[in-house]
Amino acid sequence: MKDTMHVAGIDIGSATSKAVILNNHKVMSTTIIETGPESQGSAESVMDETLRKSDLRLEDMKYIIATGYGRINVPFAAEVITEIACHAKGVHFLFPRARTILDMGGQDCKAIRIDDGGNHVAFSMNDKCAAGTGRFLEIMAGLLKVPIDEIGPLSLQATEETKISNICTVFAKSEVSRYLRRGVSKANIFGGLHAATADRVYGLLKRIGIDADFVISGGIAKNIGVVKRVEAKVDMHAYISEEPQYIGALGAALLAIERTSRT
Amino acid sequence: MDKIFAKYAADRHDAVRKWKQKTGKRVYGYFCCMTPEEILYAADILPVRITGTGEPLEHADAYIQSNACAFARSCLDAGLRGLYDYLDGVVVPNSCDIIFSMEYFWRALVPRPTKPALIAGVDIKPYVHYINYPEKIIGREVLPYYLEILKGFKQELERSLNRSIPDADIERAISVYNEDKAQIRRMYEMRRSDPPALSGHDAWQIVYAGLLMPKDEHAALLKNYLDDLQSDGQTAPEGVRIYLSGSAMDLVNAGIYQIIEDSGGQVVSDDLCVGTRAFWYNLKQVVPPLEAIARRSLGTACPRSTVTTAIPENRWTHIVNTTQNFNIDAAIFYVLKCCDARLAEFPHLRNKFREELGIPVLFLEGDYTVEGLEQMRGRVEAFIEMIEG
Amino acid sequence: MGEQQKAATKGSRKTLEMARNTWKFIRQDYGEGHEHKNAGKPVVWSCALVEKELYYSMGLFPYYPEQFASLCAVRRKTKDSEKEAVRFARYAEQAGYSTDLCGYERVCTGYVVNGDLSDAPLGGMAPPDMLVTTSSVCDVRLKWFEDMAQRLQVPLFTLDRPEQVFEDIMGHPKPHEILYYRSQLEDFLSFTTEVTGNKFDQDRLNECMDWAYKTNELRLEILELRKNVPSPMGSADSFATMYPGMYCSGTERAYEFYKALRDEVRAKVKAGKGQIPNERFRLLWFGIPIWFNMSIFNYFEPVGGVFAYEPNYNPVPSPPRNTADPLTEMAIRTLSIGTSMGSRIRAVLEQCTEYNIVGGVLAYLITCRPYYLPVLELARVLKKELGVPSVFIESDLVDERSYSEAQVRTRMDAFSEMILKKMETEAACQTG
Amino acid sequence: MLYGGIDIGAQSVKAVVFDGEKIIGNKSAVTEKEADAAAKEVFEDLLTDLQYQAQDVGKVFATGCGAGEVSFAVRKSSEQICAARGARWLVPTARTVVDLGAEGCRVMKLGPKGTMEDFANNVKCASGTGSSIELGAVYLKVPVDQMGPLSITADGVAEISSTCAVFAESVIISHIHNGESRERIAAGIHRAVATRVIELIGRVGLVGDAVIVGGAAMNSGLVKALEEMTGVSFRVPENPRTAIALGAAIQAFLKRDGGRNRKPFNR
Ligand SMILES: Nc1ncnc2c1ncn2[C@@H]1O[C@H](COP(=O)(O)OP(=O)(O)O)[C@@H](O)[C@H]1O
Ligand SMILES: Nc1ncnc2c1ncn2[C@@H]1O[C@H](COP(=O)(O)OP(=O)(O)O)[C@@H](O)[C@H]1O
Ligand code: SF4
Ligand code: SF4
Ligand code: SF4
Repeated sequence: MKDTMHVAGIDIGSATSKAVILNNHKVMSTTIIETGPESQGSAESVMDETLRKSDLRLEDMKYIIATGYGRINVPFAAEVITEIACHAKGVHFLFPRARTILDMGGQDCKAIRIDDGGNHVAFSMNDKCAAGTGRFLEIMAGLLKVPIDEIGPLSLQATEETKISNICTVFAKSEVSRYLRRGVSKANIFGGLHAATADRVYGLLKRIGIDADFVISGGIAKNIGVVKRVEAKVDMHAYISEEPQYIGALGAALLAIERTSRT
Repeated sequence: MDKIFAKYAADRHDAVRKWKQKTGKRVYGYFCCMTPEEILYAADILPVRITGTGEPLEHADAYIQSNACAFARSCLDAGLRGLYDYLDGVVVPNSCDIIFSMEYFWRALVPRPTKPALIAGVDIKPYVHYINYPEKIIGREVLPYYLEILKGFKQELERSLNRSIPDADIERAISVYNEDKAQIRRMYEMRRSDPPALSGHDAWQIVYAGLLMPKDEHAALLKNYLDDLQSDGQTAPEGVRIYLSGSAMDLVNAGIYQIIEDSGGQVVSDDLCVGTRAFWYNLKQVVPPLEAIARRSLGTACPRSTVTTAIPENRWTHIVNTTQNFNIDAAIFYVLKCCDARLAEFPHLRNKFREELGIPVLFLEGDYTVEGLEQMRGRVEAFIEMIEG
Repeated sequence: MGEQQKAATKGSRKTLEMARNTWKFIRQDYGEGHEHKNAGKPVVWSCALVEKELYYSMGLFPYYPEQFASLCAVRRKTKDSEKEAVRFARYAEQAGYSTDLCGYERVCTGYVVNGDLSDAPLGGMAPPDMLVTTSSVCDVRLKWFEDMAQRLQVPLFTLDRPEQVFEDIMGHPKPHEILYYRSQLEDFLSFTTEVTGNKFDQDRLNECMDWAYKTNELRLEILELRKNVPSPMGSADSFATMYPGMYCSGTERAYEFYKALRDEVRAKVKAGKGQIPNERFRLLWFGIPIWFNMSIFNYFEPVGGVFAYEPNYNPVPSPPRNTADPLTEMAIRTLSIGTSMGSRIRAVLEQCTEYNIVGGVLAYLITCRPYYLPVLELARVLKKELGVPSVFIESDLVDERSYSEAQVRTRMDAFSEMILKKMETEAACQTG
Repeated sequence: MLYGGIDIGAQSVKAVVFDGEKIIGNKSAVTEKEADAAAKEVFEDLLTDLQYQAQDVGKVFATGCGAGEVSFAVRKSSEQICAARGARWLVPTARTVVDLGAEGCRVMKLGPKGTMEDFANNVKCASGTGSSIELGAVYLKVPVDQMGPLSITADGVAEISSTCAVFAESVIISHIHNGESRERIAAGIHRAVATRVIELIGRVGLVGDAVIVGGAAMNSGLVKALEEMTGVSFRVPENPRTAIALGAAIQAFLKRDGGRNRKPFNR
């Protein structure tokens, strides 16, 4: 094997685009940007930025794998692989004993079971409704004018979780406004919203069966409010990496290494 | 007084456990009003209806798709959670596809408290008893066929209890059941007046409690209650007279009664299995007891039965009679999502209500949650206001 | 999920000559039914599970609304209009039928509600003189036919088929069950005489049952051949060729059709030819096909995956012929099939071993109870007992509005990645 | 004597004053206040505009999602009845009434004499309501009142297949990315909403003269989509947004002596 072998993984999600460059299993650089209206444009900018950070050029990349919901719009990728496989791979690399993964992003939420080789052996996904997704929480954060990274901690201060009875994002929005006007605290409202989200994802997890170790990945993993509530529901500690949003891109890059080492 | 019924229904599991402890007798669960309860009762068994909880599902989601009727899923979940661990047996009649599947789900997944007794691979003390109730209710061989089924059920029960169930005991059970039915019918009669003597919700609660407690006790309590009510001359609030038709009606779904009453309506009669369907048909005492039971269930106006017309004759006659006798102003159909048989017959039934009876109809598709019910409030209010003009 | 593309409606790539011939067969059938009707002879609309020999022996021409609905799932009125299935389903929904009801039901009911029976693909089903259905398998078909009979104002006959709870897919019906079912078969015959004037002729029935028996034998032989590796005939071919067996069983032409099909499959096996040149893994398809997107059956071919087995519409062994009492024979034949969830799940498990299945694609038909009820449990048992993983596809069977192409793709891609990886690891273990 | 009607919507509060024969005045406002306070504010503003005093008004009826909380209303009446009454008053031949608000879509069928015979409304899902259009407007970066004019000039339709109002976002974004014009996308949004509305219309059946009221009736693009897809023309009365409040005022007038009710609303 050569001493340097650069590969890249790129994850075009519905909310954010992420890229990771690896040199033999060592992370060279990472970037995260918001996914713009054009998946292809986002793919190019996130890649450029990541290359720039590690002073490399696209030609230096031995293999690039794209994943995420915009994966087909990455012209420079050699291969596309589903988010499910990439998250499985990425999580396995960071937490070799992980068996159950909850990956929550902007629009989708997936429960994945993996084996001891980091391969997914079962998975379930949310349906065609925005209820209880990352987008749902984002919209609510916007409505209550709380920065997205503060809603989780805030929700933990709830003295009583306000019951959110509407599953529809739009209806929940006005339900929340009504509570707000009635003087219910933002903490309690977020308590309720996070509980509702945790309930929905717990349903997905149950379908595949939950085994230790349990890992949460994707943007929502940064939301302590959801994490704590899901942990309580599954009655297990959830392992979370420092940068949970990169796991899909990392997994893609790891798979890229596998591809190149095979040939 | 009616608090007794409400209390019994609310603490049903405790109440039954206590009863079991006190009497030392067995308790069987069942799913549908087609269950030949009298046979169980004659064998010293307390038959109790299995219902759901309305609480979030804990286990059932892993085995049964969320499309299936939420009531049945909740029942299974309750079973999986051990809420029904006091049952010595479970009776599953073939009342709808989902209930039929409980034969498998309950048998394969719900932890059973009794041990199987295998002889040549056959469990002679089965925990789940399946009753292949015919869907056709008239036809040359329907009665003999069903009699065989009931005989088979009785034999299975005898084998697993290791005792015989003499006809005389079944006849006695039938008369206990008939007395209870007579009292319930009397209660329905008292709802014919305007305003009715008791509210729809109270009446439902009484019928519902009857599915959970020993029938002789229920009949006696009810008799006292109705006597008191008659002498008091109290009435329920006046309201638009509603006919309620729908799927399984347990503690969760029954919230619909309250919503109707809040909106200015009053349920005075119904087409429900926790309602008229359960008691309208008396058992004849002159024919052999199993035949009496068979004839009763074949005569019951149930939506899942068939006789080649969209609405079987007996069922339509029953509907016409009740709507007229009870002076119905309007009908509300509260059908659970994915309750296929009821959903499929609804449009035709609705047209008949409108065209032949001149009764306006409101359709509500329930999801077996309290929030879901709340979301119907606006429509119920609009509907009742529409009738008031 | 995210972006939801329009469902691409494609037919499957069929590998067998005979599969490509079925379309002609169907078209001819629809035409013949109309001729039959125009000649003043009786037409019956029947549920697909009723014994077809009854119709042929009584001079009735049968149409099958379920089959008609699947036809509507692939046809459009004009090039730019929506699918006929969607159009009809809309009519039904507007008449008050819930969107949660079986797509077959909504499509056919909408077609009837629409009023003009000829305003449909292939000129529609010829107007019926009677309707026949069975209580078996699902509640919907009972209510649906009752409802159509009322709307069309034609007589209906229902066969009440007791649901059979067996350990396995086959079992022994009890005497009273046989008597009950046989009595209904008799009643059916007199009902037909009453409606049409046609008389029952036992010899005629025996003749039809002979054909059916022989056809069934052929179909069993084909099933046996399909166990070969590489798979000579996959699920796409099987679904494409089920029409004569499902709907024309009891006729000579159905027999001829399967004879030719058997010969074709046999030749392929002899030549060692599979569905695709390099078969790597074999899949199970559980459920009724998603008729508007049959191309799903080719989805795994680029990575070497073939659908080798599907429990639907497949034959089971028949009891021996009993020419003295064909109705009893028929009752036994029908009642020997287990319809409970336990029976069905067991059967799939056994077949998966025989067909070397390594993965299951379970069509979670969101509106069809007999297929959505067992899927989770089937997946669990497959995994637990055979280590076979599964993936779910959510959709209605004919109403493409319920289908999300993008979502299905993501799932299927992840699934094939999973299987390939598993095979790779297993291969590594064996060599290593 | 004057009668008042208040309609507390999910988005805006509407008030109408009616004298039994004609509309004296109407007002609508988008407010963040609690239902009762908002109703008071709008109603008082309207009276001030009209130079009336509170005591000039007899009964006030309220309708809409916060109707139970309006302290100065003697009763509440359902949105369906009020929309039907209001629309029928504005268009005396109306037989089919569509009320499309921010979160609700209701379709009422009226008899020849104007009595409501049947109704249908959206349940649980906000796709097919005014909010869908608003969300779409955000992604297209146009004010919601421009959505209509924008879509009218479209040379075709960019289809929005997602059923979810929220997820339609990603479809819209991918359309933008694919170079679809904003006009065509706006037309697509209207079509998607109209499809849902037509489903509801289908449930009660489209008869006679069709009228559309509610805030979204001000959206010419939506009305056009409805007309194209049903082949029926929809009448849009003047001030469609306050038609439901008008209905409430008419209810107050009709029930001035208590009405035929068996039981007063107790909530
Ligand atoms: N700092 C944070 N705190 C809490 N939640 C966050 C944070 N950052 C992102 N999120 C959540 O993560 C979601 C986006 O996750 P991501 O994995 O980037 O989505 P996708 O892969 O679909 O693009 C957002 O919708 C938001 O709810
Ligand atoms: N000027 C306008 N032009 C077009 N549409 C509008 C305009 N203003 C509001 N709308 C539409 O009307 C909806 C609000 O309707 P409204 O009847 O006020 O709702 P509600 O009664 O639920 O508060 C909005 O969602 C928007 O789609
Ligand atoms: S309920 Fe709300 S969030 Fe769910 S699909 Fe409908 S609009 Fe979307
Ligand atoms: S409510 Fe309907 S679907 Fe559910 S168990 Fe009862 S009959 Fe079956
Ligand atoms: S519900 Fe399923 S089994 Fe029943 S008719 Fe429809 S497709 Fe067939």
